[in-house]
Amino acid sequence: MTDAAVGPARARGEEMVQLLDATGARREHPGYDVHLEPDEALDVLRELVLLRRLDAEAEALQRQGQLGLWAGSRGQEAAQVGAARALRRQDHVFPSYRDHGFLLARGVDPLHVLSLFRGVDHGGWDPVAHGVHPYTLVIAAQMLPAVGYAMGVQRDGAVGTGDPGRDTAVLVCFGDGATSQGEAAEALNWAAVYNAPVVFLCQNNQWAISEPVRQQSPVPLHRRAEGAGMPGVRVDGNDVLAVLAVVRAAAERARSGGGPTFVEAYTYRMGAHTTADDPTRYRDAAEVDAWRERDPIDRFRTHLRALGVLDDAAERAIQQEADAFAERLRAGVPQMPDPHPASMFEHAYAEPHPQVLAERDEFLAAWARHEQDEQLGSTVGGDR
Amino acid sequence: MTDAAVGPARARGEEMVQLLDATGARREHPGYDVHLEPDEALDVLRELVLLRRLDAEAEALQRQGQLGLWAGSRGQEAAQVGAARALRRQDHVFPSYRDHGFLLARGVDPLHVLSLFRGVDHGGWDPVAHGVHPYTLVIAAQMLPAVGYAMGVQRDGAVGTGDPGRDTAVLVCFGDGATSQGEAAEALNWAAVYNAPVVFLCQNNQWAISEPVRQQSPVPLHRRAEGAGMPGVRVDGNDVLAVLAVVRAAAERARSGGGPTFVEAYTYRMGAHTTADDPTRYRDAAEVDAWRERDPIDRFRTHLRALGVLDDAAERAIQQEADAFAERLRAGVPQMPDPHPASMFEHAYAEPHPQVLAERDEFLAAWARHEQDEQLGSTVGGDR
Amino acid sequence: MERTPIAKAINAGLRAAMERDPRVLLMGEDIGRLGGVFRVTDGLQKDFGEHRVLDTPLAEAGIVGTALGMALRGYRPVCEIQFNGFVYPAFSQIVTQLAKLRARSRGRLSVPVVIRMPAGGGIGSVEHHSESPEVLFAHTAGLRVVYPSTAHDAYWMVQQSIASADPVLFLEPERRYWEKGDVDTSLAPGQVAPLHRARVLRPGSDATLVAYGPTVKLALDAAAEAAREGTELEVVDLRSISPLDVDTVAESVRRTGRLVVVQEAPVFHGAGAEVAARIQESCFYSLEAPVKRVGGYHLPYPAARVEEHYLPTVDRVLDAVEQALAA
Amino acid sequence: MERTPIAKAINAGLRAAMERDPRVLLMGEDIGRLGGVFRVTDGLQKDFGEHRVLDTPLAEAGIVGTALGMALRGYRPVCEIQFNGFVYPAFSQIVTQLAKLRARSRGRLSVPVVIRMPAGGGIGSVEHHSESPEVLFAHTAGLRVVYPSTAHDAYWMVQQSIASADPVLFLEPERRYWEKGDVDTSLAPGQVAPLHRARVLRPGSDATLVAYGPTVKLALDAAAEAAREGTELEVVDLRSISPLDVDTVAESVRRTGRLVVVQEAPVFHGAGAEVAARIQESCFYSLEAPVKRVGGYHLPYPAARVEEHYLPTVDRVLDAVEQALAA
Ligand SMILES: Cc1ncc(C[n+]2csc(CCOP(=O)(O)OP(=O)(O)O)c2C)c(N)n1
Ligand SMILES: Cc1ncc(C[n+]2csc(CCOP(=O)(O)OP(=O)(O)O)c2C)c(N)n1
Ligand SMILES: [Mg+2]
Ligand SMILES: [Mg+2]
Repeated sequence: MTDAAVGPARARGEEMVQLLDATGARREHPGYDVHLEPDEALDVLRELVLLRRLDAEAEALQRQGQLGLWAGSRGQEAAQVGAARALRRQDHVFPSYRDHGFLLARGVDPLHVLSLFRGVDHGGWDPVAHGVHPYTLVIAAQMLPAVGYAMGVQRDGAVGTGDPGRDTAVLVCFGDGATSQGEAAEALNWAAVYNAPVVFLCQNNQWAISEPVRQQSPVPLHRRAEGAGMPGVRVDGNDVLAVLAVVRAAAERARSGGGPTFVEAYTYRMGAHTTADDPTRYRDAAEVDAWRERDPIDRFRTHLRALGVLDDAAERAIQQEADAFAERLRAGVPQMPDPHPASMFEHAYAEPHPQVLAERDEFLAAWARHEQDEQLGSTVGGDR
Repeated sequence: MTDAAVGPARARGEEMVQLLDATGARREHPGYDVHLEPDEALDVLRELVLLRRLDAEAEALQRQGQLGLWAGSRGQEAAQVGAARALRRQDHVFPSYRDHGFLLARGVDPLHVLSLFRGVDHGGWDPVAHGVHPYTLVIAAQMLPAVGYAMGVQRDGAVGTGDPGRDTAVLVCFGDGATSQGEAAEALNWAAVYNAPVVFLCQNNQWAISEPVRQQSPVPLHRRAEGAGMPGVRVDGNDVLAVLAVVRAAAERARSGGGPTFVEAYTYRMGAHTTADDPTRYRDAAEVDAWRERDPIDRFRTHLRALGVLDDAAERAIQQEADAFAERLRAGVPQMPDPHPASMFEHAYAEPHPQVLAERDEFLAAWARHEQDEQLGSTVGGDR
Repeated sequence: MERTPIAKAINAGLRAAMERDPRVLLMGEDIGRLGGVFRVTDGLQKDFGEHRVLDTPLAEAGIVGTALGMALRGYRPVCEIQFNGFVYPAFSQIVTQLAKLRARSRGRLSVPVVIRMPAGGGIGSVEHHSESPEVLFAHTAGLRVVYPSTAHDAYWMVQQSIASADPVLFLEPERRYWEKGDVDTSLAPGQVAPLHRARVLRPGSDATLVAYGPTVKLALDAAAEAAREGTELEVVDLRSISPLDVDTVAESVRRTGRLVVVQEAPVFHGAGAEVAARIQESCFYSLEAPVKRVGGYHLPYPAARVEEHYLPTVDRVLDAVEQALAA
Repeated sequence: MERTPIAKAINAGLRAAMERDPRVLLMGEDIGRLGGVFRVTDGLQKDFGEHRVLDTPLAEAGIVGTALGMALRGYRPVCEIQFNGFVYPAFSQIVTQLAKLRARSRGRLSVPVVIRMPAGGGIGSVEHHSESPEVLFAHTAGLRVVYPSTAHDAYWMVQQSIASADPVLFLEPERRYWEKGDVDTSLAPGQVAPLHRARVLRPGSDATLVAYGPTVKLALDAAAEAAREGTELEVVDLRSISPLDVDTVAESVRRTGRLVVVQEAPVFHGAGAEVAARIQESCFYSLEAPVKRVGGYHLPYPAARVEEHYLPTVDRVLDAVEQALAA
């Protein structure tokens, strides 16, 4: 397939930034370029492969009843890995709920992501240490907080100083469906009004559960940016180099005080919305097949092969790492202990709260009384 | 003043449609034209004058304690009268709270507007008979209902039939401040997605209470339209001919099935936000003076004089009508009876509601017990 | 009709309403092609077309706000909110417009919009999918709030809600969607129980259990368990949170002298408080023990692997009954 | 400090907090140049600059959502919602993010945001300016909800709210803004009453009146009136709706045996229901009459010229007291 999916967009005059075409051939772009050293290029491939593996393992774990649910990122690896690589340590990410690529890239233990989908917690990572906010499940609700965080960055004087270790960008992820929410529009507007250092990364994966993107908007999504007064760019979200280049420029603009940018990564959700979803009810296999030919990992792999950067040994090393990674997930998830029931009383409030304390005591008393009858976790598909 | 206020806009490449310049001279515009017969032209002037008189009388009535509050439309008369005249009988208007010009134009008794500001009711007119929704005080909250109404119009087959008595447009009014609300963005998007027959009329009066429009948005407001996928036009809101022409085109487009249009009427709130407001705390007299030179009524009057349509006799006739109109307001408002206290129980629900009935009975019993102590309306600055 | 799961009973109720009245429309996210994430609207878009079953943009304020506008034009929209935690973007439209427009217009405008929403927990889901926000709507005057617990009620109450000239919040007990019950579709309108009437589901003389939505089954289970130990609990299904049929509850409490209210929502400032406040007033001299409440804790809904400890259980209900009986 | 109106006491409290901690920021519509529509923030932008007192775009979700983000970055934003009826666009941010983020992150994230909001009626205003939505927030776990009734409390409680690591809804009784009271600004932090402690404002032995926010003055007026007829009412100011200091109320009711709760919000599913439900439980054997509630009716807030009939009055409070005493 030679970029049929890009066709209609181009027909509407909607050019999208590409540095690798669907066949893996390198393209020039007047506005964007990127150069990766061989090591770094292999590391990008490694991240893409691990992310896909996370998806495969998590799906399997869900089928085995080890996870309650899984929201996969298959097809969107380049968008996530490319964008994450454009960030600096001090930058902060506000992900949606399928942005696992950002978490891997920022050093979060994937078991801390899987714990959410197991139902053990709402995400086990430390948001401050990793610079990644908890997953937000309410569509678009992470966007205004991201802008506020960026306004805090401005107040800290961490924008436009020229110090590469200090100037800070905030990247917020959201989907095509999210652009319909009023809060999304408010977030764009606030960022523009306050010139906040934000990169709005919309992963347009063509679907919001069963609704195609045309049901959300009659205009290409990055054009929302015009109405808000900021630049909007559409990038081929299955081209990791292009995503890296475009997000890097946007993040640099943010850090230097240039203000917000809207980046639409044009990609595709290859799998179901979540494991609870059945996409055969609403989309054609042909569409999925067409996008399979634009696979972001194959494309990058072809490119690296052509460059001579990737050889069989390197490929094997990556696959071995992926196998070990998978093994760790398969071993780790079933061993995750259920939280102690009374732990739910712990973090509702920071300061002592008589109502919560009284209810906890009541709970503990009742629990002690009935402990014998209680089968911890018995209603949640479990391993114990 | 020779259109200094238009200057900066033009400098940003933001042309605005004008058919009368600030001196009252007729201008040509490549996209828009309008022709009024002398009678109609005088009728437009009459409406402008009555609307301004409503404002003056209401302000005075508020000072005398006859109204609890008044939200004036002074300075915005051309935007309202011009737009209202672009509508047909079957069209439907969703006003904000200072759109008194639409109510007069659609045959609503102004006493039914003043009753709201007196605190007697939430607006006394019949929304169905006049095709004007109740005033909405929650900023932007009328916009989605307007779009829904228009979707109903579509389902009724009252769009694009070519029957001028049937095809229906919906016009929704909102301010510059309202454009910041998420619901405003959702409304634009829905209208675009469903191609609903809506005219979005934004009266950009430069202020949202104490906040200048630049605090709402870094881009000219009509450019919001681009992000939503519909045409956006800025029109000189103090030029009644231009507003009529632009809104007429937009309404025609809506009725014919062409979809929504965003019209920004660039105007100025000459008075306080409401009688509870003190604009000297936040804006310069010089700004107000500059806009006074662009007065929408003077401008139209000059034009009609130049055309020879308006002479002293016609002017006198209009002034006499305005005096009689004013007299009626001054006489009518103080005579408005307070509602019966138990009337509050009447329309909370359409169908019988045991809770409401029980509370009404309780209320009536207590009221009967204490009637001697109760001074009806004693806490509301009153006339009795 | 044979034994039907609640989800299918609602589907059948919607279908019946749509067949009866061409002004009935459905609006929501993923309700058309997909038939809803719980399949409650399955097949309806296919049969009634995209003009009457609208897959909308992902915006809850948009769904409710435009539904309101369609209602003004004479339509009868039924909105689906995909999960209870996602109703809040629509809160301003619901509370400031939908609830108040009739009063605002002194009865000149009617906005007969139904908002359907799966509610309650126990499905092992992630955040925002398991909450019970009914009291937030019940406190808001101008709305009606109902919550069927059986397939029969689900079938009829959704039709009654659509027929109501007032806006109705229609909560659906999501963990009961696939539980089956008998639905008598043959009733004439006059034979159907009034929308806001509570119902005694099991008679008993020792204490009254009041429940609604998903806790009705729990209350029945508790009553069955208690019966094994010789205690006869009367179970009342509230069915409606606003208005509340306090009379039916009071009539029961006057006989039993004891009351336990069971809800999934946090007890604190929840609907059970209103029941308790009214019953202690109307049954002051009949109550032999204070009204007890059993429900969720004053906590954000916890992760799935602890939710069974958060939600009321038969044990907790019976503990409360025991305390009431001991008083 | 001399006798100060409540609005100025809040202003002084905000100023003190801003002087003490540079991370304290104010955000809202018209709070800067104008000083707020009630002038509560008068002069603060002039003195602390536009960076710390932000006139924001007209979007309540925006205000709360960005405040939350700033709090994540270490700031302590105080948001003003211009009127109670306009808080709903922010409801989703408040209920799904602000209230839950600490629990979601297992205590790793703190979002110490204060949301200030004038509430209650009686000012002769148009729609949406006079409502009492406190229970909607009180039912939501993760939030704290306080409502001072005096200038002294307003001054201190706003500072305590800002100092709290939890998000706080801070309601201000708008019809009392210009009523004066003594403010003791000289207290050391340890001397100030705890934020969530109820306070007995007037001792009495015949019955207890519980009130909060704008109804505290009403309760005191009713008690004064009752005293003229020889009835001694104890008046308790709740001060906090979440958490509720039930102990202080119970202690009083155990002595008086009778309780009337007075609120402006609709009684139905309002905060008084929780007070009644808890007191009938904890004071079952002391209560000599059912708990009575006096408040707004289950109606959309009516037009200004009828609001005095909608709101609780001294007469209605005394009627309820009389009924309680007669039981
Ligand atoms: C406010 C809100 N409404 C509805 C939902 C239910 N829901 C979860 S995911 C989803 C679709 C989101 O689509 P998109 O934004 O494109 O993100 P994607 O899942 O494709 O990554 C919906 C409707 C939600 N989570 N939040
Ligand atoms: C949701 C909401 N927030 C705040 C307010 C308070 N308020 C009333 S009018 C107003 C300014 C509106 O400005 P704009 O939209 O420009 O309309 P204008 O008054 O200039 O006609 C504000 C903030 C409100 N009515 N609704
Ligand atoms: Mg998507
Ligand atoms: Mg304005």
